[in-house]
Amino acid sequence: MMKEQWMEVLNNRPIALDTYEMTLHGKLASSMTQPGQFLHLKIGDGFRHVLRRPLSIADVDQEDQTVKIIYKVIGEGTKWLSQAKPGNQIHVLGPRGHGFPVENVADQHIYLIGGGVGVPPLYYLGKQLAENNRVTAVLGFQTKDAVFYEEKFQELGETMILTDDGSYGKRGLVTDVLESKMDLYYSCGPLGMLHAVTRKLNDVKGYVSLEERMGCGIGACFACVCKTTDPNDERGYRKICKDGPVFPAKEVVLWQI
Amino acid sequence: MMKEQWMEVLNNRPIALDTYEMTLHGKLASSMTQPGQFLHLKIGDGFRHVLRRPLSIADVDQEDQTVKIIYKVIGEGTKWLSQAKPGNQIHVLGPRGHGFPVENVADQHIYLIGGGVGVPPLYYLGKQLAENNRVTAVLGFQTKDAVFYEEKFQELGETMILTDDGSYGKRGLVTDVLESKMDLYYSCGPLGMLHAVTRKLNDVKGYVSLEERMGCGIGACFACVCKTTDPNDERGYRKICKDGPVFPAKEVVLWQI
Amino acid sequence: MADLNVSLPGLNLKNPIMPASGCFGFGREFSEFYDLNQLGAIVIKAATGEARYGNPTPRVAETPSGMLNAIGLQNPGVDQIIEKELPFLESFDVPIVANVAGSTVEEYVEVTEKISRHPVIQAIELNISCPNVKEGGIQFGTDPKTAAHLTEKVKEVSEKPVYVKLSPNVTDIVEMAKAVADAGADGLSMINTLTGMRFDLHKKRPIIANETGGLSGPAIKPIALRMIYQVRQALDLPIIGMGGITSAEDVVEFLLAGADAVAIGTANFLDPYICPNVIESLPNTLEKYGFSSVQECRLKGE
Amino acid sequence: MADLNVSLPGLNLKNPIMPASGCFGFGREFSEFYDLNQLGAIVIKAATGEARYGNPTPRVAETPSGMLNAIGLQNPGVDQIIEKELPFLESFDVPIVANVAGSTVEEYVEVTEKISRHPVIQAIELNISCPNVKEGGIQFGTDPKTAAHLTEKVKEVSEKPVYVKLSPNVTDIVEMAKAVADAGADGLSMINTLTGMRFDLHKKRPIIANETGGLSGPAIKPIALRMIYQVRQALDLPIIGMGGITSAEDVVEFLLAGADAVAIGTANFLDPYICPNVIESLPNTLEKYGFSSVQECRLKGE
Ligand SMILES: Cc1cc2nc3c(=O)[nH]c(=O)nc-3n(C[C@H](O)[C@H](O)[C@H](O)COP(=O)(O)OP(=O)(O)OC[C@H]3O[C@@H](n4cnc5c(N)ncnc54)[C@H](O)[C@@H]3O)c2cc1C
Ligand SMILES: Cc1cc2nc3c(=O)[nH]c(=O)nc-3n(C[C@H](O)[C@H](O)[C@H](O)COP(=O)(O)OP(=O)(O)OC[C@H]3O[C@@H](n4cnc5c(N)ncnc54)[C@H](O)[C@@H]3O)c2cc1C
Ligand SMILES: Cc1cc2nc3c(=O)[nH]c(=O)nc-3n(C[C@H](O)[C@H](O)[C@H](O)COP(=O)(O)O)c2cc1C
Ligand SMILES: Cc1cc2nc3c(=O)[nH]c(=O)nc-3n(C[C@H](O)[C@H](O)[C@H](O)COP(=O)(O)O)c2cc1C
Ligand code: FES
Ligand code: FES
Repeated sequence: MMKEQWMEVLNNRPIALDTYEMTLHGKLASSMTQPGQFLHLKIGDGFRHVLRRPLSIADVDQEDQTVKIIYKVIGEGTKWLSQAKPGNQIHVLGPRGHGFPVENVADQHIYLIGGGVGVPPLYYLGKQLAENNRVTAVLGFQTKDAVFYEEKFQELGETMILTDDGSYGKRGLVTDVLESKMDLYYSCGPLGMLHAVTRKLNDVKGYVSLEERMGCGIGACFACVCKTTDPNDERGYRKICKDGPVFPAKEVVLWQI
Repeated sequence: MMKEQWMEVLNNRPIALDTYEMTLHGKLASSMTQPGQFLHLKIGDGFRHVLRRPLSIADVDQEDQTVKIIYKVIGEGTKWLSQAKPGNQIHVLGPRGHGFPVENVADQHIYLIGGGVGVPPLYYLGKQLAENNRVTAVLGFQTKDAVFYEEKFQELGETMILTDDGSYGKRGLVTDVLESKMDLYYSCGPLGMLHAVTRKLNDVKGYVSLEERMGCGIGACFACVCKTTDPNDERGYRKICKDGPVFPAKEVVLWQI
Repeated sequence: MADLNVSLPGLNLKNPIMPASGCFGFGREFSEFYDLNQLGAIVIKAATGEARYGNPTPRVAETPSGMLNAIGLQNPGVDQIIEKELPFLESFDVPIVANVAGSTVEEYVEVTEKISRHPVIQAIELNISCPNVKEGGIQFGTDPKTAAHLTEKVKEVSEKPVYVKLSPNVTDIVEMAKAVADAGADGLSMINTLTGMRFDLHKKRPIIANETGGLSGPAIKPIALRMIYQVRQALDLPIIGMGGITSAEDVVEFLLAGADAVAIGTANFLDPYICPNVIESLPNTLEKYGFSSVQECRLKGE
Repeated sequence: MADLNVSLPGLNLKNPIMPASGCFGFGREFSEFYDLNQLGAIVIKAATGEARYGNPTPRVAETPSGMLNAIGLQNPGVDQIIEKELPFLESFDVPIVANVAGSTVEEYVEVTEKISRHPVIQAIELNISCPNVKEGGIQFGTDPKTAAHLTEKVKEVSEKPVYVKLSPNVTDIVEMAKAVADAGADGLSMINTLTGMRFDLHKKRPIIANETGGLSGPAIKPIALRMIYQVRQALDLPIIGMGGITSAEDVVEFLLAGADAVAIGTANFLDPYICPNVIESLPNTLEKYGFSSVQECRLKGE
């Protein structure tokens, strides 16, 4: 269950502004069945970069043993990834964490609510949900050039694109279009968005996927904790890398400091 | 005159125990006319390795714009070099320093005295000297498997190989076979060998090439100094990276600390 | 094959490699990667008197060949650790070192008293140096008198040998080492992290919510080696060395500097198998440099 | 284009980038790579009263993302520097900062007196922190009283503003900064190198002949940023920041931490063009993070 492996880059291409889709191949792919889990990737040679980078599983093809990740170039790690060429090997630890619960979810009308690079894990999730449910995707991006995977989501169900600057789709925030009469929602994106979404859909059952800077990525270092909402919770915190990154929306505190 | 450039690896192959010959291609090669100079190579990406590695020019082909270096795998830098593949780019600063004086050297019987990875610069030197002089090479290695370039030196003149353990050629040290009745010698190798050679050939004019751990490699940091023998020398020291690495045998102190 | 055994106060080690405190939790997560019985010892996460939530996040940041952390001693408190974590560790045949922290002398004493009684605990590592918690950490670790007083009080109650873990954020590490040695420390553990900072260029503020954090990883290796060497010249006390170890070569370097055993921290994050990997390659590495045992290598440095 | 001008005591800089002392000699070698007029300023190699040969070799060693050096203040002495090196620097339109070192207060005073008179010298950087020379360096840099006394004496004779270069090898950097500020320092320069060590596994001894050396390069960047930040919170004095800078992003980070200008040392060795490259990319980098000038970025950190 705890696995690490070199995976081979099959493809690595820009799909939007500063955003790349990388296809990795390797046996590890066969364990990547749960949407919302992440891969923990080693950057570069040796120990120049002592921390791995967490990136969500965006899609998996079990037959080909391939997994797709979609990442935005932010700093040194993602820049290094963006320069990888087909044939390069990348050291991967994963799949890590607990993803979106999908078992026994059927005949529901479901929101997939994503913001920016929070969108990728929703795609693999949507593919699984769309089989037995009605799926509506609400995806927010900063600007037109940042939009990706619109058509792929359209294949799964109704898809609304919003941009902050109105350069594509509707102008505004995802919360502008959300309605409460849904059965279930799954959301991934910046903390501010998640916070707004959970408030707006207060009466709807939902799951959110959180981000935090990680040390170990396996639950040993306490770098990635968040607080629980229940003051009587036995521990009072959750580890995002291990207990999460996906939590029931009501379980964790989204707005702190 | 101060140049730096990406050069392309054309070939990188083991030629002896832990010893590789790398062929680099690039415009920089055209400035590499002086034997005994060195290249200053960047190791890896970014600033993980803040110091460049000095490696002697072993051969140059002006027509093809290629240069050869021969290096022994010692630590992280040379290990990284040994893993370079044809097509890889390596950042090179050079040629650096002052090499072996060859101008106006003609009709002399000359020793080329090398030890281990001190042998490489003597090959490019020998090629230039052999045109107008009689050359005798005396090359010492630790053991049979460490020997390289024997045939190439034989093309230049008489060549004696010695090994510490007697597993190839004559057993012993280069000084065991050196004779004083030569006109000139050029030597490169471990400090202990250089010291013994200069003592044994005390009456012969000679040049030695020195090694020292370098900071800048361009004469700015004073990491690589050695003392001069003349107590009245204006400065009292020489910078190996800039004034050297080659010095008249009598100019610098070879045994200190 | 080179002999890896090391015998230190309270610790009979089958090899000199142990994961460092705070980088290995209480062993559970890593036990899913490999058999913990391979380890020389395990240093568990700091224990305090009561449960602590620690600092706000972000708690870590990357730096060149290193990282900053400001976890802030998050732990379930000594009673919960004894009740819930130590039983799990009992199932392994590996000496466990308990890292003890606190905000007051009384807290340190209380925690030591409780945890040193537990049969699975073979030694105490006194964390006088955690620079992240404002209410005392810095004081204990940087003032020789305070450190000595704390050591004395903890020694009075400890049922197991006490290794004092020194902070490198001091002008004179030898003075600190001597102070705790005179106060009765059975050994030293060094070094803890150096205080550092990084800034988030987008947010224009420190990356770490706590502003400063502790620097660890290969970046600090030369500082760790220097401090161990200086202390070794001055004192005979056993030293558990740490700071940036990532390979068997690094271990040899620490032994030459004067360490008797070593701990590996940050490197566990990049490579969860680092400890067994280093243990596996240590015999060959020792032999490559002409040593037939850890002991021989350690003495060579003198 | 973002405004790069910075105005500090004695130093009107067209940009905040200068090569750090000891990593640039007296400029000659680098003048063969690029036009030195591009630089904000140049800090020349330490000058002492008499010529010094320095330490035995090896004098440098590599460490992860850093290096150790123990040059030992090799220099031709202040008189030769004035006679042979400064005339060359006169031909450039760049402020020159003289780094002054010594083994006694008298030596510092003598060197400052001589070199601060030279018209090409715009400021003095008082190197109280070089940890390599046994006969005094460590004292000056780690004891606040001694540092203050030295600063006072040097200020008495200096014809140019004096920047005191602080050593990071101290428990409390703010205490050191305050001491020299009270003694009249016009500015601070920080940080110098951290004392470190590496061992040669083959030779079983320290790589550096002097045993210990000063750690510099990206590895120490988080420590430099932390110290600059702490001093900036406590004092208003101008700070020339340094320690591991290799990019325009790093410069922005140092400005946010509280530095007014920066120096680049070790990075010159790997990339001789690093200073002009950083200067060239600085305007765009500042703009990328929303700043229209160095000044604005610097103030944002407050
Ligand atoms: C569970 C999880 C899933 C994620 N999935 C995706 C994804 O599918 N696509 C995507 O583009 N991004 C994703 N992120 C964010 C991604 O991890 C960061 O953008 C990335 O680590 C930045 O690395 P860098 O080296 O380029 O940036 P740098 O700023 O140079 O990184 C320095 C350090 O900070 C960490 N860091 C910086 N930003 C973040 C962040 N937002 N979250 C966590 N760590 C950060 C890095 O991991 C690294 O340790 C995810 C984050 C988490 C926690
Ligand atoms: C002018 C000159 C010419 C040289 N020519 C050759 C050659 O043609 N072939 C060859 O195999 N070797 C040559 N050397 C030695 C070569 O530079 C070192 O073996 C190499 O730098 C080791 O690097 P590393 O990273 O593998 O070792 P590491 O030990 O990991 O290197 C760490 C640091 O120490 C330095 N270093 C280690 N050993 C030496 C050494 N012997 N001399 C100088 N610096 C050292 C490295 O450059 C680096 O900065 C030459 C050295 C000099 C000074
Ligand atoms: C995330 C993290 C948490 C740590 N927590 C503790 C701790 O609880 N107690 C302690 O004494 N040291 C703690 N340390 C310090 C390490 O035990 C070790 O001394 C230091 O990191 C240097 O070793 P390294 O470079 O191998 O990581 C922690 C280090 C890290 C990186
Ligand atoms: C080889 C070398 C020589 C140095 N010589 C001096 C010196 O003479 N005087 C001084 O004040 N600092 C000296 N320093 C310290 C640098 O000026 C600088 O403070 C330090 O290296 C940190 O910056 P960096 O990480 O950019 O190198 C030297 C540093 C190096 C690497
Ligand atoms: S990253 Fe270490 S516990 Fe989550
Ligand atoms: S290596 Fe810097 S002067 Fe020679």
